Amino acid sequence: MSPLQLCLLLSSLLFCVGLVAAMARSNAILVLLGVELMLNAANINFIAFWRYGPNPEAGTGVLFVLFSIAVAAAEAAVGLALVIAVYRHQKTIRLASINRLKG
Amino acid sequence: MLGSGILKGLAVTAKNFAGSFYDPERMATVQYPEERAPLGEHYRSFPLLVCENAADPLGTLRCVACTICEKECPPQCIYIEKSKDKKPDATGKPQLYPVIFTIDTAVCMGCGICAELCPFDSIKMDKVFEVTATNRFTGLLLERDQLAKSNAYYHSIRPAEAAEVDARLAAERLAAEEKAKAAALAKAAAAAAKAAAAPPTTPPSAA
Amino acid sequence: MSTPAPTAAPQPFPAAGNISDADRENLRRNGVLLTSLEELYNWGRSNSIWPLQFGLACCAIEMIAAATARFDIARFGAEIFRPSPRQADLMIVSGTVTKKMIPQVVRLWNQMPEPKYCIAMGACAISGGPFKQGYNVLKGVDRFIPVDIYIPGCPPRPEALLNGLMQLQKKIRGEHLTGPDAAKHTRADAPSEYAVPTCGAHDIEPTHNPAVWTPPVPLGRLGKG
Amino acid sequence: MESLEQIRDRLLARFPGATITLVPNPGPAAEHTISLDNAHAFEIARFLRDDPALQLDYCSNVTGIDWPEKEIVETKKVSVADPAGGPAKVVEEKTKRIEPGRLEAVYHLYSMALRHGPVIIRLRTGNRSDQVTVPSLTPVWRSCDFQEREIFDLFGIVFEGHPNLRRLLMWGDFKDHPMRKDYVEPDDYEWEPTPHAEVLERAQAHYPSVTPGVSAPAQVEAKP
Amino acid sequence: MSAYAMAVAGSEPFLERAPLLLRDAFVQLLPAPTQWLVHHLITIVAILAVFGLFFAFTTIAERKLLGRLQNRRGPNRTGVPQFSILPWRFKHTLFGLSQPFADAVKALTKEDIVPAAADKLLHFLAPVLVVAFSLLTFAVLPFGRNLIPVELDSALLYFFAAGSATELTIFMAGWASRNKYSLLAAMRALAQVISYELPLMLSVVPVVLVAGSLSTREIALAQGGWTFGIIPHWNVFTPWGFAGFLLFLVAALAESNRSPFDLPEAESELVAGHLTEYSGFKYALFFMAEYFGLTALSGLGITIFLGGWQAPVPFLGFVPSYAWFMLKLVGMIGFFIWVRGTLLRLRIDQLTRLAWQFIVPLALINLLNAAFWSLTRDWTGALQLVRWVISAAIVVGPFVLLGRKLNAGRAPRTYRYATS
Amino acid sequence: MSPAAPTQAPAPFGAPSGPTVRTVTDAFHGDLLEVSMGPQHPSTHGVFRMDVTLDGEVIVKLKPVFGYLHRNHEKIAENTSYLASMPYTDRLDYLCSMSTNWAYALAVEKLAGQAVPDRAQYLRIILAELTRIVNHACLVGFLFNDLGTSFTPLLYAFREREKIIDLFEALSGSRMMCNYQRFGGCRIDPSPEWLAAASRLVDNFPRFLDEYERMLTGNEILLARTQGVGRLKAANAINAGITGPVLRAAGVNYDLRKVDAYGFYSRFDFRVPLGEHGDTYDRYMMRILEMRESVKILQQAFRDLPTGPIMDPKAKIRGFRPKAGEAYGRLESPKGELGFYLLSDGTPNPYRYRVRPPSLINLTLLEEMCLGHTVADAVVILGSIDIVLGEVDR
Amino acid sequence: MTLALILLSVLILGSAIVALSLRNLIHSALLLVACWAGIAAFYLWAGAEFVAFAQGLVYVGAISMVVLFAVLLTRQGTASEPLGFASWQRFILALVAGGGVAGILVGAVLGTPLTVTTPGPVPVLTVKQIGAQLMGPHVVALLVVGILLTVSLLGAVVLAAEENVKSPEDEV
Repeated sequence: MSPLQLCLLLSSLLFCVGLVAAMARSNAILVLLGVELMLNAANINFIAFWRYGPNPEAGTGVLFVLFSIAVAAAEAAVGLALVIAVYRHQKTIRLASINRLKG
Repeated sequence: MLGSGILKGLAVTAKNFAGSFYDPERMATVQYPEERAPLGEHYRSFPLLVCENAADPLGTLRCVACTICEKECPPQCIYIEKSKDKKPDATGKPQLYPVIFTIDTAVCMGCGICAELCPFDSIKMDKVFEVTATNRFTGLLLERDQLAKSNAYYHSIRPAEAAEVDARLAAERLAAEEKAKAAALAKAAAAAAKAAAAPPTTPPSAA
Repeated sequence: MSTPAPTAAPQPFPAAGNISDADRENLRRNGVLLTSLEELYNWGRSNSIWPLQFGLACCAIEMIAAATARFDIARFGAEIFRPSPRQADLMIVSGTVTKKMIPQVVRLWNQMPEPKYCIAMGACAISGGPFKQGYNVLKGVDRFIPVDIYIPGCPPRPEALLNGLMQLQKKIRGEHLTGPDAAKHTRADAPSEYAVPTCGAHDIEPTHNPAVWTPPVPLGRLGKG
Repeated sequence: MESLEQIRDRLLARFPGATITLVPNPGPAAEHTISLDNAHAFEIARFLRDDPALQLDYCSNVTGIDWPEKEIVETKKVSVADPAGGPAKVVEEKTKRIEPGRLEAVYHLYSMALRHGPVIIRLRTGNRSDQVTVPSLTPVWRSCDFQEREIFDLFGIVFEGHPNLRRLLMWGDFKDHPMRKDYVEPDDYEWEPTPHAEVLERAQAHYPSVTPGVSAPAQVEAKP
Repeated sequence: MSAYAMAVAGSEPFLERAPLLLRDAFVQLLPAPTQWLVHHLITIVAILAVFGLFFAFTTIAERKLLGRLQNRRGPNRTGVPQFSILPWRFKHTLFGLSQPFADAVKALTKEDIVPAAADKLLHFLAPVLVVAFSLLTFAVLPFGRNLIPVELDSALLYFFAAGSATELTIFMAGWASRNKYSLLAAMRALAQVISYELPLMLSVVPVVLVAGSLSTREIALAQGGWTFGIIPHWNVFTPWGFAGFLLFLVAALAESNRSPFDLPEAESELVAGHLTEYSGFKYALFFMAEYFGLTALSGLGITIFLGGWQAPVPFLGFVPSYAWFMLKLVGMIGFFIWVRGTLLRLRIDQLTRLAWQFIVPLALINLLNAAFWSLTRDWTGALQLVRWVISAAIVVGPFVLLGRKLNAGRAPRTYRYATS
Repeated sequence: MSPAAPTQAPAPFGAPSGPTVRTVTDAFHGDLLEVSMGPQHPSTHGVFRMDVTLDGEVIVKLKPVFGYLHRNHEKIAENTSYLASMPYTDRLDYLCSMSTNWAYALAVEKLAGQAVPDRAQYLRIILAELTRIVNHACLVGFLFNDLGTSFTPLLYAFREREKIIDLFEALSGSRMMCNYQRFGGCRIDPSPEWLAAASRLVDNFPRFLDEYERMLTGNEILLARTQGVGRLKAANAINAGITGPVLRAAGVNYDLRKVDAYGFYSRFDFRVPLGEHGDTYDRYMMRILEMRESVKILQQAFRDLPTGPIMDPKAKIRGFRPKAGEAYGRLESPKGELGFYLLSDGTPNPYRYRVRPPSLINLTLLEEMCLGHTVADAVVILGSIDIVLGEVDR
Repeated sequence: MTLALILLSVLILGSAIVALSLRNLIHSALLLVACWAGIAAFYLWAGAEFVAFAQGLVYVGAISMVVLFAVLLTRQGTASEPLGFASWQRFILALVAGGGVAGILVGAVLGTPLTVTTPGPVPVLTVKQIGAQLMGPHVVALLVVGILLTVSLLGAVVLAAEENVKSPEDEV
């Protein structure tokens, strides 16, 4: 198996771990972390293809990952702020219990 | 401007830092075991018993076991047992003496009330403070012979006070001697007078 | 002072410098390496005694004074007063230990890691001192925790505390790792946790820890009025 | 400031049903006291605080005092007529009277606004066992808070209306009131090395095991 | 030709080359396949040895300096152990300089207590990781002209990535101890790192802008040379550099949890904060990591603002560069100790407010300032003066305004007196 | 809110067993953390304990717990003679034994109607003001320690304290426990050298104060940490019986040296500084300004010190037995109104002996002052009240 | 090289799986930090130095802190609520879905003929080049990301800020 395939396998498995967590866990924070993992899995793909792609000098993969990291940071910040805000009103971070969104 | 107060503070500590190298006003440390700051004139640590003669400390104690100190001691750290017999004290008058005189330095608060109230100038406050022990029952319980310190030692720690006490005692002794002399004289005179007046039939009751 | 107090109770601490018979015996028994190790160990511990930042009453002020510029306990490497018992080597019981306080004191002592030492500073900590007649005052902290050095005085001068610290250093330097006279903290049978008394309806229970303290035989002077 | 008599008269006029007595102080300090009855004490205290002429806005000191039951022997000289018909003889007659015990709370009031004082008021309980309630003045002067708690702790006076009447100095499970005159201290006396006889006896009662040969006296006193 | 090759080739003074020559001589002795490994191992061991010793002497220096600031002497009578097998006695106390070794012996032999309720694994991992992370940052610091352990293109990024992990370990320590004070300390550590990571980086960015590189080596190199042969071209001697340096100092103090920002370990409030439940050697490890972190941040500050290993005056150029670096390091540490001996602690909300309302805006303005500075590189003569004035104005104005806003409503007061 | 167990004090460091973090919910706040600060805590100035409930770091409830240093001073005093209580009063407020001595002597003199010679009155004022300086300087040092300095101001204060303590030792024989006042005068007459040394020290003291203030007063961090923190309103303070610098920081002009004019204070020219905001900064500044006024009083006292006896010749040291009666004597100790209430039944022992401790009563409003502030502020507010546990718990 | 990759993969996947199945949220978050660090190590392995450090900085240095902060702030919510999986049905459903996706992806990866089979030399991409790329062709994206970050920062502040509580210092 080539390293590229290994990378891609790693990426897809990581994606699935994140997916299962995001679907199965009841805790909002953990769901958010699952989504973060899925983003990370995508980043691994970018890097793998940049590394083994035809034109590494362009650095497009790297740049994409940088942007993706920035987006992930923004997502984490807003997501966790949401969790805290919801928690403050409803005293829970169980997603199933957060069924109404007005204050 | 923001930060000026902080800078001033930094300047003061810097001044103290520099001063600690040359300014004895600022470098306050007295390196204890080797150097010692002088103790205050009236400094008091624990009580001691003054005796007249260092060679025979227990024989020449000024203490007459009056137990005033035992009663007045606020934390009750003095224990005295009086003797059954009498011994001549410093002035030669027969007095009781303490058979047991114990002070528990583990309890003593060093207030000096015992020394203040002692009418015989016997109990005084020492200046020794470097006392440590590893057992409080054997190390800190002072018996009569440990408490007895000579008058010379008392002079060495509190010269002015000791001199005053000595002068007073000497005066008292002188007065007592004179009184005794006068009494003896009077007795002799009386005896002479009596002898002169009539042959004695009964022993003089004044004795 | 011109004459040392007779109470100083000179303890046979072997001096580090001169090789005494006991040291020779120790050398023979333990071998050079272990003895040197022991000396290194004791040197390190005796020069790095960090007291617990723990003041109870009046003596605490003199304890602080001992850390200030005039007396400077730092010269002995002991100025790092740790607020947490986990990092302290020495508990200076400075002041009156009340019955309400003794459970906390014992708990603090239990929280300190071995090897640990205790100095009872001042009359109150030693025996209850002037307040021993009080109903809420413990008559000596050594009823519940073992005390290594007693410093009498009310309060002792800071110099007296420094003197006590030096005595403690001497004691640490004389400790052995092995043998019949091994230091307490090296022995497996020595207690590391001490019983914490509870505050009962009329008094603390128990009033003393028999494992630490037994009342001595009294002088037998019963009968004085 | 008005004299204490004037204050008393004003109080009596204002609170007609109240029992207000002056307690004289025979000592040189001559700080006399007003004694209040428990039913009106709270209202009177509020009046003392708010009255514009007094404005006793500052309660400095609150003290508890224990007066145990006391036997008072009064000697009275009575002239007894001689049954034989002679001149009347003066005979000392002794009457024994048991003064009931009570607890007392003393409040020292000052005025910070008018800078005068002290006006001292006393509250008394009925006895020392079951009628130990007096009204709390903490709602009037916040400074009584800890001091009344302390008196509750050490003397056992129950202050009715105190917002948080718990023991202050002793621990919560403690049962006794140590500042009472008949409090028996726990017998854990240190006898060594101050072997005053009474101490030694109690100590031996406490540690019979370490004094072989000396019979331990019976438990000295039963704990209250 | 790389700097390393140049150095070995001998175009530099001997002292400058000595450490490298020593290493190479040793590496040459070994078989070729292991040489790269030994090469790096030697670097690691050298860092551990030098900075381990430096740590030891920092602690004793701190205790002695604080002592002097407080008009006392500090530890001065430790001496050496008296071994009874030796025939002579060494009586000198060595001015107490052996104190850290006594402390080390004690800390090593102290009982290690793990609270029963603690999270055992994290409780153990925290002190280990904290030292590891704080040591990682040393990898990119140029200790001398040729002494840079790892030459990275994006060294500064690496530095901050490794440095930020230490706060995570503080959190671990605080949380794993299961102690209320430790928990509060953990929360404080998190709040502090979230607030001060950004200011620290922002205070460094102007240098990156002017130097045009993230490499510490190039930043240090760029500060060579002297104006008029006296004033070195260090960044701190420019208006934006000076402002950046001050901001960096504040942020570095906060990042390394030193007074006045020692909130996680606030003795008077939280007992010992996250360290409350640590004893013996684990505690010593935290202590060590704190000083390593401080040293690393000082090293960074020296590299980017104080000219790195550059000599301050040309005629002292013969002194080897690593000596200059160490001297500056000692100076920086001394300054930190001085600050610790003087200042009091901020409160946590004031700490975050200071970061967000004062340091971050000022750092952003300073970034503009640096941009202005690099745009006006070719202004000379009288224009140079104008450039200085404008650049200074750009930072001083906002500093005064923001400072006034931060301190609004607070000033020393005057009091009235009553005479009756 | 779950009730705190009042009987068994929780371990100061969270005992190893049992859950340490207790989550409490009520209708208004989120997760509350109950922390027991003390009795062993670096900033509780002894064995004081605060049971604090925190929301984040903000205090929502604070209950002081006392009694860890309750050493039965009053009970002991009722079982012993009047004179024997004098050394015990040293140990009440162990930072200012001279003024505590005086307060007790004042009450006994009032009880027995005892006169005091002029020289003794002046000496008492000198010693009380020196004590005030010692206390305030040390307090500022301790306060700054609570604020997080590394002991530096405290050590500077103690450097100056040692000089004054040396004077006390030379005069009375002990550094802290002076036991100097007697009913009807003082124990030892100071020598002229002592007076000269004391006067010199007092003249030099403002230099130290200037330096101290330069180091501390304008510090921006200090301003931020203390201004607006722990406000106390004048009306509340009066009602809660708060006295001393804490009261005057709230703007109430009530200084017993002026109000009662005990001793010879009416002969001295000094001013009483008054605060405006009643916050921690005002309380700190009150101390600094009072030290400056004390220096003024001391300079006047050294100038006017009369000659004469220091002890009323009619005074009786042993077997002192006041007539039946009661008296309440009070004076302005450095911490506030220190009072002694004595009830005599004509025996050698007081029937009732009571200390009115300013430290205890000044704590009455601690909770109100701390609510809404953080833990860090609570520590500072407690420090600024200036308590000494020997007096709080007695 | 491949061995290192396999080890890294095991580390990343293992820590991720364990992290997301733990009941203790703090442990989860800390293990995820290990996972992210592993991913950063993977980037290093792949030669993307800059990205690796950026990953470390953002994930280990920032996001982990925010996550821990959120966990601590919602402590009570985690203490009183069941922390495990929402329900067994959901868990099985998620497992099935995840497994399905995994199967498809793995199949696709293994089944696709990739042109690159042997790794080439590690491409050199200096910071300068990245900078030039960012400021050149990708400047619009950079600006958009900048705006996004600013907006999200403000949004997070607004969301997480408490209702304006009056501080006791402000009252007069």
